[in-house]
Amino acid sequence: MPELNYVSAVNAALHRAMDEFPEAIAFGEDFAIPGGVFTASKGLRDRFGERVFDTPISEAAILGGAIGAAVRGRRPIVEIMWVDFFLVALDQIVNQAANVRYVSQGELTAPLTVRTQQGVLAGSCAQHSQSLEAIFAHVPGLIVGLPATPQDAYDMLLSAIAADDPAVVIEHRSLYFGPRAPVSVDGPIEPVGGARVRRAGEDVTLVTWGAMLGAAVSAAEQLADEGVSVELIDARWLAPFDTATVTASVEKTGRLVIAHEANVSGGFGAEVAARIANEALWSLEAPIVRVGLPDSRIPAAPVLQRALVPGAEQIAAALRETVAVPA
Amino acid sequence: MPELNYVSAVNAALHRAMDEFPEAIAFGEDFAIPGGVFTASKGLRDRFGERVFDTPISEAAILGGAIGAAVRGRRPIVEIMWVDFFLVALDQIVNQAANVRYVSQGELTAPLTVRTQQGVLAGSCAQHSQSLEAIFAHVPGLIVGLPATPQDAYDMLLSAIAADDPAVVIEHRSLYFGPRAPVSVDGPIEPVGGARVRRAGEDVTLVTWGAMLGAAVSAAEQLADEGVSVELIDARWLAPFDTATVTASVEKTGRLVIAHEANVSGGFGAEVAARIANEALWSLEAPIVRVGLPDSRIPAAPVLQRALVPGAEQIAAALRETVAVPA
Amino acid sequence: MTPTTTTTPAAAPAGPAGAALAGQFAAMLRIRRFEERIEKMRHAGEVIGSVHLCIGQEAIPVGARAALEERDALFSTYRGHGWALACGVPAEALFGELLGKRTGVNGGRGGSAYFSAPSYGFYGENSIVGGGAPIAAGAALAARYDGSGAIALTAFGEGAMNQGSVHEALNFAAAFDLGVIFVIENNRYSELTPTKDMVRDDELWKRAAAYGIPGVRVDGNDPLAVRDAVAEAAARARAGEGPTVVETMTERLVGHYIGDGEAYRQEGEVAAAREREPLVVARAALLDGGMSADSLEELVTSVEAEIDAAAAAALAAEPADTTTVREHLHA
Amino acid sequence: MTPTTTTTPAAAPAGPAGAALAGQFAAMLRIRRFEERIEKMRHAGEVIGSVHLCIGQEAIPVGARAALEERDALFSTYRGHGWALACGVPAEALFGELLGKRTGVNGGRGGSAYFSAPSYGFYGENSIVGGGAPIAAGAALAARYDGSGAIALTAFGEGAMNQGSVHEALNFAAAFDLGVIFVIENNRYSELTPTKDMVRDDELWKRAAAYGIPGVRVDGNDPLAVRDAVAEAAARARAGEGPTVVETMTERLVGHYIGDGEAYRQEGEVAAAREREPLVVARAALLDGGMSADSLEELVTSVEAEIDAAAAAALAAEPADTTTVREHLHA
Ligand SMILES: Cc1ncc(C[n+]2csc(CCOP(=O)(O)OP(=O)(O)O)c2C)c(N)n1
Ligand SMILES: Cc1ncc(C[n+]2csc(CCOP(=O)(O)OP(=O)(O)O)c2C)c(N)n1
Ligand SMILES: [Mg+2]
Ligand SMILES: [Mg+2]
Repeated sequence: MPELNYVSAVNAALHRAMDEFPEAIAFGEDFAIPGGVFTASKGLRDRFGERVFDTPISEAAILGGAIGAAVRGRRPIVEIMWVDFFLVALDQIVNQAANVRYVSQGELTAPLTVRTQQGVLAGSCAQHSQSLEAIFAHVPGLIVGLPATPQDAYDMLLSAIAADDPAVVIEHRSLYFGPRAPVSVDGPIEPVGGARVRRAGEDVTLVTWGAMLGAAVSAAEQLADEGVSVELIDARWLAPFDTATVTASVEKTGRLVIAHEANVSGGFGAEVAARIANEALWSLEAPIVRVGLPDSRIPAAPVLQRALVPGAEQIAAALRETVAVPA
Repeated sequence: MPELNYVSAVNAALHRAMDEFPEAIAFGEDFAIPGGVFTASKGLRDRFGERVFDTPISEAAILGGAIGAAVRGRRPIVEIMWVDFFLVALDQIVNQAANVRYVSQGELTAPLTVRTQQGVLAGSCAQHSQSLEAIFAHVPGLIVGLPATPQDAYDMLLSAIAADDPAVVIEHRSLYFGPRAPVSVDGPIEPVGGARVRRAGEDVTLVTWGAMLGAAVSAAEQLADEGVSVELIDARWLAPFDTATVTASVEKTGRLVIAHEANVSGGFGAEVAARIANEALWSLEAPIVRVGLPDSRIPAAPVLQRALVPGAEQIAAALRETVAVPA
Repeated sequence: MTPTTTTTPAAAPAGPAGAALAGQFAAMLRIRRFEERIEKMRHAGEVIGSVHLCIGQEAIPVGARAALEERDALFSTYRGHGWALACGVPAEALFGELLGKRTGVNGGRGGSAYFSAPSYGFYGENSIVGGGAPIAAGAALAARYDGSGAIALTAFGEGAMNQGSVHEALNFAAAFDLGVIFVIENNRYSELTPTKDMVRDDELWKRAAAYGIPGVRVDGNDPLAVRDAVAEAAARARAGEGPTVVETMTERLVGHYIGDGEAYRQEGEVAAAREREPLVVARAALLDGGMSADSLEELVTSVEAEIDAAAAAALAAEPADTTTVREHLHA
Repeated sequence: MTPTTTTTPAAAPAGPAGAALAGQFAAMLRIRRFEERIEKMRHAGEVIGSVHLCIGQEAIPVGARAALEERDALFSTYRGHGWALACGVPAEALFGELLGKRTGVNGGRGGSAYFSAPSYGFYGENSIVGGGAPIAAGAALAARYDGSGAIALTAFGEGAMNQGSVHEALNFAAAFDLGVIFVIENNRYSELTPTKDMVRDDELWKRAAAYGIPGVRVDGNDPLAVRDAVAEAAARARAGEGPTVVETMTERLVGHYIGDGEAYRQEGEVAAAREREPLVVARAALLDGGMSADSLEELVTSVEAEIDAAAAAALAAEPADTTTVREHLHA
């Protein structure tokens, strides 16, 4: 098993996808010859030639181009460099791609994958810092995933590409150059969907996804030191969302904390809370607590960002608050 | 008090705003000379001349134009004809308008209002039918309101216009030509925010907004006939959201149903559920139930739409299910 | 692929141009009668929702489609019934779609403004102004890789030229020599607003130069002129020489949508337009060219019979299937 | 408003052009030294996050701002430090912003790529490519109503010309004769990609014709040429004659952002560019024009002293205030 960091795992998945799917094509801004501003697409152009190309700074053309190519038999893999930039062309994924299969009763399909990345990194400005997964997860017809580990960066991207529907895979800049880990690169491509219990526990369920997984692991470890056993679930996919795994866990622990980097209000954490408040209300022994960016715009100065963006500390505090509620 | 239908109330509010705010300007597609495709802006051009004008089919220019005019002292009121069309230019409201005040520490402000309308109307196609309020309500810095009555169409629009921050007021086509009602048109302009208890009740809380209010009223009436007393809350504003009114009601009734036309998953109903599952969990005597469009794209044929779009019947069923849970 | 019509002109004027014109007259008439019937159905409450008719603009789809091949992919706007018919989509399946019938091309899911029929090369309407342009560029991109030799055509109104997505599609296609034809259906109005007031220079074909590609303006009421311009663009596209802008000048004889009060019209505007509309012009040319009034009448009757039959069959069909309404969201 | 600088050239070459050039040299140098210091601060970890320097492009903001007035509104991209300095924003407040200090123009909220300083007419950077163009058109729109006689200027890279919002802004401004100047800073690259490969015709000024407005291409390394072109556009804008496209040809001497490996450069490309960059050219012209080497040195020294002092003051300032981080979300 090769040892890969997150971005190399993305790169390996792209290479494999181009290799295994002859109908795959791949494009985006600075994607081909430069190999991507984060090196995610390095080497693809050399290896796959014209199937990989750079585009103008035209997100509507990139996404629309992917849709048109997809309905005509290609399997496009495109990059929107930052999730914030998606907003100049959201029409193409929401009004166009998501409707293709449904409206045509399956006569047309749009098997395309959009890779993007999001979140706060020290010094990133308000227009390059948002976490917008909730917007995509509110659009029926889309597949939405947020890989948190090198293995998932590899596996989930391949699952998304192999799926015959439009998929948005949201990476996080802060993960790209994280530690290397052994990544299994020759397993079968799994279908999309399915959460992972990253740590089994008994006292409280912690649901998270994407870059917040690292902070969640630290928080769970802190709580373990304090004698609290946290069941940590990495949701991985928001659409389809694996409600069953969360429900089963809450039925066991009776307590639920949800953590994400996105703003709290209207974040997908609300959806998780709402499902549990419907499906597992009687199991709850404490109020459901959400941890996320407080409803604010995002400042650039790192010191200000640290005062806003939640991390292990905030999650640990939420877990403590939750387990402190008497049963 | 004049008797106005919903769209005439919008029109009256626009006239008053142009009158009272000399810095107000108003524009949009087919907005000025034609008076709006739904007559909402009728007569403005004649009365206010060049302060009211038609634009090219350029949503980014409309929204960006509003922002630029706003930071330079105007109070623009613009129309995005359908909420679906917002998606070609969402950047301007999310990445641009919402950041103006925060990033500049209040040195710049963007007192602009975007009127739009949404939802399913018999025969409307998938690209003209979505309910997207949850997207806007997930964007800190925006004011988001959905008036449900002629009085609110008037009052809330004026509140939004008077507010010194970017506001999105989402109307619903199905309400425009509804029944006339007496509308008080000379009251003071209220600040934004605040839910309304449309019907006091004891047994179950029903929270809704926008066009779903009509169905909610019918459902509440049905339930009243069945001996169940429904407290019906029209949220009116999603940002700022009046959590206190909902919490107080649930503390009284112990039961909560939330109804909206938007897709269930990731809809703003999730946010309401999540807040209650945090703030009023111990008051809950039944699982929180959400009623909304099942997660689907939207077909055009009315018979298919009726099979998907929830109405009084679905709400009544949810209320019954909720009150049937033994205390 | 020639425009599909069940009616083969009985006695067209002599020569290939005469035969072509007779065929195109029939194809245009078929669209006209279809649209007129839809208008009736809308007023009768059989068709429900917003409907955008292409009455007066029929020469564009008919002429353009005549210059394409079966393998090509076509993308239109919400004003797309004529484009679908020109592609050969059976009138009955189209009536069915607008009537919300199970037999509709999309089983009633698309409706008047957002249906597709890809087996006829009709990749669909689009109800977002400009939304189809980049998608058509993508279809042309696909042809790069599949060896099909196919090209794509996208039609949109002149008002759409002010939409960002159209600009991006034009540049994208130009930069990469994509085989896509951008047909502007210039009917002078963006809904209820004269487009000339929304641009400085209303010769929109000239914008092609901004992208370094050829642009041309033709009489959009003359199917042969449209056909020839599109044929030239198609040859270029198929030769790998990239996109072309074809601006076709026409007039919409009816409202933007059914129910439009048309307050924006000048006095006498529509009456004047009715004198130069494609069916009037083609009919005169056919008679001038020697086609007998009887043959023409026969042609008309046969088209009308076809449309009548299609409408009747569609009206009699089962309504859309509500039991499967949740299907096909995902693979 | 002339470019603000605390240094008044001691002994500039004779004549108004000579004096102007000396002033502009000083203004450009001030930007250069600012950027160089920022680069050091970034490498030292004092400035954190993505930074886009305008080294090599200084003649554009300096020349353009010289043609505007204090009442005008200016909008730039993330590559905006030079624009802000040209508007007169004090270097200290700008250093402070990039260093995340309380004294920064936005108290550290904007950062390198998204700050504003409206009291200096600098309505802000924009980190969304093309995002500022419609906003600038809106600022020009405001001037319609307020009797200020103000105009607006928006600068963006040549790559932004392929973004839909820029197209919409150009047409919107053209259709309504808005007083806005669209300055293309053409440094030939869209980040890491040569823009010539992303368009068919890389003479982007020609796209102005698509909107029926004047377009011009000038040497973007010559502040006086930029000033003159912008002055002409400004006169037109102020006279109610609408927008102009001014394409300024330049070269970025450094990476797209600090840390860019610049693998896309041709052999010798940057070295050649360094021979014709604005400071080199202006310095030679000043010496040619009779300015003494000593006077020039004095000028340089005084600019450097100003930048040193500003940097030192900014470094010594208090960090951004975390206690107010939730403030100013709403009125
Ligand atoms: C992005 C977007 N904005 C606005 C609309 C509303 N709208 C529908 S048709 C239309 C006018 C289009 O004019 P034109 O492009 O000339 O086409 P025509 O209808 O004349 O064929 C408008 C503004 C839309 N559907 N999509
Ligand atoms: C809408 C959008 N797409 C992509 C980006 C990423 N991006 C930032 S700068 C840039 C290149 C811009 O090139 P150009 O317009 O020539 O300006 P330059 O950086 O050369 O000054 C890109 C693609 C962005 N910020 N916004
Ligand atoms: Mg038109
Ligand atoms: Mg550039």
